[in-house]
Amino acid sequence: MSFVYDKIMGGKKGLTGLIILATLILIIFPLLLDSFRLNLVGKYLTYAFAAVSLVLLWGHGGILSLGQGIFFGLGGYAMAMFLKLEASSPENTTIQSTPGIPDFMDWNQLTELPWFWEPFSSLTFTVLAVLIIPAAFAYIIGSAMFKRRVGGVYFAIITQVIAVILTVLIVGQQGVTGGINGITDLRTLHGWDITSDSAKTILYFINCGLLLTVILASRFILTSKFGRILLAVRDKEDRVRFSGYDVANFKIFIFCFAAMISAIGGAMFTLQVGFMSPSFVGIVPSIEMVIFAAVGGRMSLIGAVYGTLLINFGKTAFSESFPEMWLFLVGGLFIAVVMLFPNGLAGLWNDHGHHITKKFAFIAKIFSKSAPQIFEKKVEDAR
Amino acid sequence: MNMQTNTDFTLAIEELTVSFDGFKAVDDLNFYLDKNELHVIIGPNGAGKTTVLDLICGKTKATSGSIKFLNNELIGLSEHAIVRSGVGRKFQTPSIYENLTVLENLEVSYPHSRGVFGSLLFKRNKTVLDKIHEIAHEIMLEQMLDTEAGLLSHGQKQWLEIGMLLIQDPQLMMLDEPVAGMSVKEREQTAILLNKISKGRSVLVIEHDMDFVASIAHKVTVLHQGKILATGNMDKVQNDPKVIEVYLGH
Amino acid sequence: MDAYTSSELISIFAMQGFSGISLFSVLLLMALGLAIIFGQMGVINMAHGEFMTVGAYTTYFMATLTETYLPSFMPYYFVFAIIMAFIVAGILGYLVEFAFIRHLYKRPLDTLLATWGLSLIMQQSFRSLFGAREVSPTLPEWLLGSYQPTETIYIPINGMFVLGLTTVITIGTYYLMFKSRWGLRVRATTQNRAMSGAVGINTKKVDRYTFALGCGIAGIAGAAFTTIASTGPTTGTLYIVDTFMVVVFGGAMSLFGTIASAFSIAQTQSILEFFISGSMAKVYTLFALVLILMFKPEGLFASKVRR
Amino acid sequence: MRKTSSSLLPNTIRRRIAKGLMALPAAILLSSIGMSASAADVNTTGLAVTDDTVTVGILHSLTGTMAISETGAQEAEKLAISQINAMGGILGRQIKIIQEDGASDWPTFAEKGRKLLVQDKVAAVFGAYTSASRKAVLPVFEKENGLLYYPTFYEGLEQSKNVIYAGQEATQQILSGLDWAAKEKEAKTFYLIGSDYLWPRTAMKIARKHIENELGGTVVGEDYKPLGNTQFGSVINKIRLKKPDVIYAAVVGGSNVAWFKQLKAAGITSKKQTLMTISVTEDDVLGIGGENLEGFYSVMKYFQSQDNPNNKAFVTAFKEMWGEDSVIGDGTQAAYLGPWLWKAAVERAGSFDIDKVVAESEKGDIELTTAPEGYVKLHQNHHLWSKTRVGEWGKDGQATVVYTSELIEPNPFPAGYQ
Repeated sequence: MSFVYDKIMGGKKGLTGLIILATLILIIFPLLLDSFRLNLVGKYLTYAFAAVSLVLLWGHGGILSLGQGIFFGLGGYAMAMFLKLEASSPENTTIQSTPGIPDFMDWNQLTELPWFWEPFSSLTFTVLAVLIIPAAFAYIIGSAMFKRRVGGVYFAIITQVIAVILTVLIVGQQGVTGGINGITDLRTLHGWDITSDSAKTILYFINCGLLLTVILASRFILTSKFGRILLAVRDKEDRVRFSGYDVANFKIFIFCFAAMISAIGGAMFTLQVGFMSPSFVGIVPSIEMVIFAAVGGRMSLIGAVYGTLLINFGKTAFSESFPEMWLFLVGGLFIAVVMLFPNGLAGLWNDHGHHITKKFAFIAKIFSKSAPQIFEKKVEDAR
Repeated sequence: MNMQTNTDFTLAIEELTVSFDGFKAVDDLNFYLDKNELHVIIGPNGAGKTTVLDLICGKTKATSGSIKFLNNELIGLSEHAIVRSGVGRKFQTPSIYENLTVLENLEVSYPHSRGVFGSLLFKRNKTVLDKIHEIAHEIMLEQMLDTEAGLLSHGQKQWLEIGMLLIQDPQLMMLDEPVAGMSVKEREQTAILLNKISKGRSVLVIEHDMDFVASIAHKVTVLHQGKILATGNMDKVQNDPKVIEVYLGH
Repeated sequence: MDAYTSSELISIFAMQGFSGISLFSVLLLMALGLAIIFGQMGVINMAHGEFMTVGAYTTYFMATLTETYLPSFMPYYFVFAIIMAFIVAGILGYLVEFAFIRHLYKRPLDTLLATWGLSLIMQQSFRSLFGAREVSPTLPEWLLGSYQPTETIYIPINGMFVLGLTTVITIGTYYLMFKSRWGLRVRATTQNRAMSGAVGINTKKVDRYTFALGCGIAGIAGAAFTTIASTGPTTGTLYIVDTFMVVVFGGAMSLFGTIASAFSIAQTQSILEFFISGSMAKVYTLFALVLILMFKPEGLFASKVRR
Repeated sequence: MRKTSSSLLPNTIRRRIAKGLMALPAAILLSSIGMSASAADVNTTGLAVTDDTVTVGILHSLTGTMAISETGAQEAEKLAISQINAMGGILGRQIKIIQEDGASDWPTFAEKGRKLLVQDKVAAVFGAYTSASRKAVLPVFEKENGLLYYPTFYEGLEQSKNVIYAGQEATQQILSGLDWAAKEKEAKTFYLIGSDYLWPRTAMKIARKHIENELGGTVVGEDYKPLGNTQFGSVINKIRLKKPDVIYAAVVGGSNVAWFKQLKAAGITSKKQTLMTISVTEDDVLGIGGENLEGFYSVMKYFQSQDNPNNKAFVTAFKEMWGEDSVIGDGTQAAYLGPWLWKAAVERAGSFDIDKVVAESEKGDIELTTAPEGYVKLHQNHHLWSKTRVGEWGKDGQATVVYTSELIEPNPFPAGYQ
């Protein structure tokens, strides 16, 4: 028991944080929010998987991946392919020249299902694919890079290029991928209508459950000796290597694990939102995921969830109240996080009260000087 | 391994050469290290001292030549394999994990569960803790086990790194400038420590501080421009005219 | 398939060769500024594309101004627009360095996040100032059309112009960074900040001017690109990945590497585009780059460093 | 809403009259104009309708790459709504707008679309532009039973109960233009080039079938460039090698600018080469520059230069509201039709209920005689009957209409072209 308590829950402090988060997402949100807003939160929480993966990878392992969107996308696409096949039964697609295949294939004059789509008619295969394909892809990238000691900025940029390649590939091969439109109009899972309010609520709770499980699993990794080696690799890679460790294997493992987590998020995204598109694979979402982790505090698993929620709530709120201004605010927030709160929300939480007030007073001063009308509201909100 | 003739040496380096874009940092080097020998390499800056250590532990790839450790060829092995075969190395600037405690530093260096899954399932049991305490005692840090390593003094960091090697019980220990930045008292303590740990293993040290060298060295080798200038005991080397010229001529 | 005369084929060959060279000069011009900022200073400037856009909008602004107040000056304004683009983007870079880059030299990955935020702000500023629509400066007549050395060969003048400009800027950068006293200071500062400070180099000033120079060159690139492409608030995002690719592929520290890398990427892509239809040319090019980078992570032309 | 204040006076008067009429028996009112029926009567499904307002949504990209194209559309929609309000609104109710930013991001479109329907309960949404954004919001509108007026020409192959398509589907736009080229320009060989996504690929598929099966011509090359691509050197050389009679282009966005600038620089001008595009409107010309387009042809259902009273009034009103420099493209005009089509259907249904409005729209006889493009009629299949025009671009960024087709029946699922 004490093993579980110390290692996974993270002791008293970790447990408190976890309980607060669980209360917030499992009780408070469902009670306070209507089904539309709850579904939105559910969507945001799928990004939190990627943010958590970046805490492991970047915060603790020092490996900045600008390609988590790749894995989020792979997971999401695997799930979308399954759902699309179900939605494309011959009865539903009588209007097409080739009934029984996804609509976009028909538009692109395909007359039969490509071979790699076939296995996705099985849910078991799909669930395995969501977990294994991204991890396997990460393994290939990881072995090629880490065995050759590609790291730091180079790794970041190469992952970014891979994200671009994948996007161009998906967009360019629209006959089999749905192109830039993505795979849309997904409605049922084994006959269960995933667009209904009740289904969305159930999916929300499944999503929360998975997220909490992922956090616990990540905790387990971070509190094990593996976690300390990860930190050690981040700070003094050579020392670890000359302590007899094959450093590359550790990096590959955490990269694969992070890929798998992100992919779960992607699959849950598809289920809750009802479609998947290449706009989740490219650079922009990948960098945004890093920002979520940074805002939460790059070392804190739970912080990553709050960071994701904060940015996305902010994005939605700003874009509803000042649709033409939200880029200013979001951009300003990124800079502020890097400049003023490098440890993110988690850092603020750990700091002393007077320290926080001082920092807020400082921002308030800057903001009120530069753009009074727009920023005042934000400062109030932040308080 | 008994097929070879030079079985007596812990380390046998023969005809070792490495060049960087044509510049030969180590040039046709032959060097032997006995069991239980504490050997110090000295030499002016750029002599290739650190490069020799880099070559032995696999950090730099040799252009040609052979490095045999207990009669096993090291060239071509990966770094972690070399370490696992029994070679430990301390870096010039103390290389410890500043965000981990002293205990965690030693634990990470503990030579078990070095695989990914082993480390995930590793448990800090009594055997591990006993060994950590034993080593911590030896390096005079037993009172500081729960201190974050970043808060240690410079000398203590050097000791900690030595401790991190000791816990692996290597047959060959290589120490790059172990007393740099230490107070006089710390130097004395380190000398005692080194004399103690050289029992039962071979130790290769790079050092500039001649008094310190004199207090520990069984044998001294002077390296100059990638070649051995002189080798032997301290007195012999100090009085070698070539050595004097290199040191004073610069 | 129709039959072609050999002279026609030669013409196509020549023009295809030029379009490769033209792409090369575009990539190089984009990458030069970043090669200084990222290669020399280590700042991952994700807003580099937006600094190009600043140059493009400056050109547009100058064109509109000239058209309205000094129509007779139209044939010459473009040269001044390029200079203005350099100055405006440079000053902006100077301010940005002062405002926050200087606090982040020790955290290179954080510069990525901060400059990403900056790029969002800049994009929205363009939109607020110039509107969401794409704009196009009226170009002087002499920049339009093509040069016809033979009956069947057409060489675009704007392509030659960009090529010429790139050559000038590259040589200028080379002299500034590697032959001038100032370049020596820059390189000294980036290699050893503390030591450079100790020998009396004002490292803060060097940093600020280097960053401003990189941004200024980006501004020139932006001005030049108004001749071949469009200018809109999000134009910069189109360029940023390609730009980083060129710099990284060439080996971040090497100017020669940047040139060689731009050349090989441009030729590969240009030739592939001729033979392969669709977006796959881009996929193959990028894929080849990633493969090569995996085998040579330090880039094509980084010199071996004794470690 | 900047310039709606001028409409305030007649509105208040009208409302006063309406209030006075309230005293009369309801039956008389309903049979007369049905204007001031209580909210419960005209809205049985819980939409955001009060006794004197009705709320609609506008959902376009204000930010991101698509903001360029969607600006005009949302301006036109606001213009139409302000004009309708000035005329007394719909069923006696002033139209209130909730505007959301799709941010050129398809999932955001879906999110905001859902917000407009579920939270704001808007009676209609005017919005979406790219195929991808429409595909993203479509399931939401079908699920929540919303009503979307989609303002631009698109690839066809779609017909949803919950969408009214105010732009042309692909065959309407493409076929008669190709016929014209074959007849007037005696074109036999065509080179197809487009941006790499669904609309250009579908359009080219239709064009190829028509060229090969109906016109007896050949397609000598087909190329797709990634969205945002700015390098056309190699493609231009390929075109030179193939010597097509007509270059048929559907390049979009920023790429379009690079494409025409580089064509001009390569010496391919209208003097030597016929080029026909289905993706250049007056909006795009601002970025491309008239001098790079001069003499090339666009195939659209609307050009700003069209000479008829409807269009003159429209252009004047648009410029008055959005500035003298405004230009109006095909999509902008189609967007302008949306609120009017909705108004007609709502008034005939006497209700804002989506099902009733759709039912009226599906009768196939709603017509707009005041449409700037001339005359349009809503077909049972949710698309518009419209004419297709070929415009020749001039240096000033305006096109001269050189050909106008007959009224063409919309056919989103064209047999033989799939």
